[in-house]
Amino acid sequence: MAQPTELKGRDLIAYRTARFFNDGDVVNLGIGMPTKCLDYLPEGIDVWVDTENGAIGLAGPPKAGEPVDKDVCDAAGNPSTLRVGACCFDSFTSFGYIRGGHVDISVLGAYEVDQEGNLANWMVPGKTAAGMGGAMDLVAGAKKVIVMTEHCDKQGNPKILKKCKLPLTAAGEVDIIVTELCVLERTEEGLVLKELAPGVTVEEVLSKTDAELIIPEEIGSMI
Amino acid sequence: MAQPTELKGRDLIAYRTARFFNDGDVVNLGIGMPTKCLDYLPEGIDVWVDTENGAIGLAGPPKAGEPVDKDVCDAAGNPSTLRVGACCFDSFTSFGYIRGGHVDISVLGAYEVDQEGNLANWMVPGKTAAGMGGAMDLVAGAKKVIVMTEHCDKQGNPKILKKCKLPLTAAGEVDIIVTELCVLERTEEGLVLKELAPGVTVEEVLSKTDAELIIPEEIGSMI
Amino acid sequence: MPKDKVVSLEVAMEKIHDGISILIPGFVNVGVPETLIKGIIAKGCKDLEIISNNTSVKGRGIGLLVHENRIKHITCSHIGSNTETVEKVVKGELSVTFVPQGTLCERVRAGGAGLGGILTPVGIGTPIAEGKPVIEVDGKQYLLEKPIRADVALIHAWKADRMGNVVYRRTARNFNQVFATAADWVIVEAEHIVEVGELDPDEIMTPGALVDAVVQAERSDD
Amino acid sequence: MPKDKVVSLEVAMEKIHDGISILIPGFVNVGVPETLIKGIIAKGCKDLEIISNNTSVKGRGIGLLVHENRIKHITCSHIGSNTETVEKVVKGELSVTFVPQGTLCERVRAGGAGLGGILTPVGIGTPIAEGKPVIEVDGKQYLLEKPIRADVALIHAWKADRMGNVVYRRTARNFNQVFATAADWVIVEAEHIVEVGELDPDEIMTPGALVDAVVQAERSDD
Repeated sequence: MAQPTELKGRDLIAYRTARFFNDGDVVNLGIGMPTKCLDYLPEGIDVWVDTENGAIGLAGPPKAGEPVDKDVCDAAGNPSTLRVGACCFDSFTSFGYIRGGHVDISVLGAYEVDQEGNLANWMVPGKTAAGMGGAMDLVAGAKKVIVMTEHCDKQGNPKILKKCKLPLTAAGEVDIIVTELCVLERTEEGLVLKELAPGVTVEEVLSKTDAELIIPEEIGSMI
Repeated sequence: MAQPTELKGRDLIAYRTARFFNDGDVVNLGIGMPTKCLDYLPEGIDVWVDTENGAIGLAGPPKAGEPVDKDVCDAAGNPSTLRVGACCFDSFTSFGYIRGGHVDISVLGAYEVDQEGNLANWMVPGKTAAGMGGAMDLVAGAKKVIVMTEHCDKQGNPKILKKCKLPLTAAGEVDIIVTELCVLERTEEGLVLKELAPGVTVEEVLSKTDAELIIPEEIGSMI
Repeated sequence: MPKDKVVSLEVAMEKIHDGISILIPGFVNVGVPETLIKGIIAKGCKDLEIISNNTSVKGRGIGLLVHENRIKHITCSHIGSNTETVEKVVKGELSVTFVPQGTLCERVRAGGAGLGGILTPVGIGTPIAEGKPVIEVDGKQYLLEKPIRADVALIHAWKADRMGNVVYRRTARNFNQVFATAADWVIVEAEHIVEVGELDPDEIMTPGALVDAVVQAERSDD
Repeated sequence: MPKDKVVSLEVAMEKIHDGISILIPGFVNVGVPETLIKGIIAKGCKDLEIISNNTSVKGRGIGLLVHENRIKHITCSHIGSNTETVEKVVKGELSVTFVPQGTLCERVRAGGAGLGGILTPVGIGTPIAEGKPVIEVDGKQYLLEKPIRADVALIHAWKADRMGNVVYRRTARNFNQVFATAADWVIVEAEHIVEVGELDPDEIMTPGALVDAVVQAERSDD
């Protein structure tokens, strides 16, 4: 693994997000960037990966040469494996666990996220028609919701807004936002700038953020 | 087995009730008299006994000398056995099946039953405090509800009433009433006298019944 | 004697007709009753109301029904894994209602368990809430989502005995267990058909009492 | 490494205090966490709010808590199997709320599954409906019954591995599986404690993730 201080972009985001995990946590990692967190687990932190389609203890895709079990897949439908101690259950039970707060942390990506903790990550009207899958249940149900996202979209527009414009996935459920620039925490008062990436200034974050941010006297470092 | 024509009282009631079962039915038999139906199953009729505490395929108490399985009991909490092909499940699932109409027939006793299909069999204020157990769910949920009861109580008072006075188990759910005197069927129009026990007259039934009965031109025989 | 419910695929299709509603389990390609779906294709039934989680991938499973235009309307949580479904939905050739995945499970279970619907926090404040009753319980808002039932459920089992007791395997269980509770007619395809008594009462996940017909599934490990 | 959650009975009692609410499964004497109940008796805790299906029989299981007057209030479906409970209730020495058995399961599951309550036809037109909201869905009436959760759940397992994955056996599963989902702290007593990996992922009925402590149950086959 690279030295943390050398990490950039998505790797930095995954590295920092993984540091919100506690030993023994059940974590649900959205398709794509969130699964990268497993590459950066801190030493001594063992998490149990929940998959919405019915298992706790997913262990990732089969390694080259390892036989593929046609009955084990991840939330993207790709072949996966189970670790020792894993268990399986049906979708109804799975979402009972998810909605009931038995998933400690749900990590997801975002199209938009706002200062009220609203998240939009399932639909862009006129553009996508994929459906929300399990995202609405996960965001509403998990004990803690962490959004991992690049700070701005590909055109350089802020993704962290005063108010989401896209159809919401859930209202007021986001607890933490981790980007390549900073860590934001949602409090009763609003979004607080908790940490900065190495070399990033408060001014840079503010210039790339639409949401109002609370800037405390002391700001930590993401690394 | 005695000749059907020799059957009296509870045996006659059980004999006739068992003739409402279809081959393959899932039947839930209340504690006490309803379990007697199994002694009188017609030839070629195989039923699957549901027990509210989590099994389909209960096979009755262990025979003398047969080992007792401490983990298998009936709805009274007494040791029971499972037949080949039986399956077990938890109480939540069990009552999902019951309420969802997956139990074909629920057979229960009554304190009172009335012409609107109301049943009271769980509470006598000031006298009993046992609780309803699974009775309310069974009566509300089973596809067909059959009440087995002696026609009158021990004091000779009618148990089949115009209107139940005791707290109800369920409203408007009873389909059939079988007593030692007759079979009554609930229709849109009211309670119809469908069958008489051998030697019993319409007049005797009417004199021992508080409910209004519809007396059709043709009345069958319980045997 | 327990009834022997094992029948041919053709016989199992007797209750499948144009315009009926069908619950079809499966998560992408896992746990999908693909043999039974091929039976529907072969029989030629169309205008189907499908309730499923997604539509497999292009050319597989439920994707076959999409490809052959057999679906009048689909209720599901996600179609993103099948490019052809997305295309048809965007073009307006296929009508879809999206339901959050957990809500889909709960609604079907409510349908199979005699409940009047469910009260869920999921979807409050989102477009999913539009037009639905909001019920407040102890100061918190919940959507009332109605039960779902269908005419037929198609089930993919790992093992089934001849009377229809079913065991699922790993994440292939997914929607199968609940979907088997909420249809008037339940058809199971099983990778392995065994004799009654070979399954332990505790390993059975769907009781034979809920199952109407059992069919040998095509054996494929791809 | 999975956490080893196996502890002594004394340590397992750490979260049991006077006045807390406890979910206790079991159907009469089957599947009752009797070892843990004896632990409560030994610790001397009282004024407990119990949620259970019944109270076992006199002198056994939950009946021990009744006998020793440790219960402030009990929510259950049936007490008829325990003459001592009936006596105390009739005399006004024990406060009880009766809930239909299926409704009890659903309410606890709703508590453990983040739902706002359930909509059930059971109890409509009976004394159980008094004071409860009635919700009409598609012309039919349903009672809104609220979720139930508790501070602690006591669970009786047939087998548990060291990280708390649990297997129940036969009708001893009863309320255990759902009760394990709806408490802030879940203690399992197991007849057999096994190593992690000895249980098949498909036979596990309660995930270790829901379990906080595992205790060796007294071995008795009476």
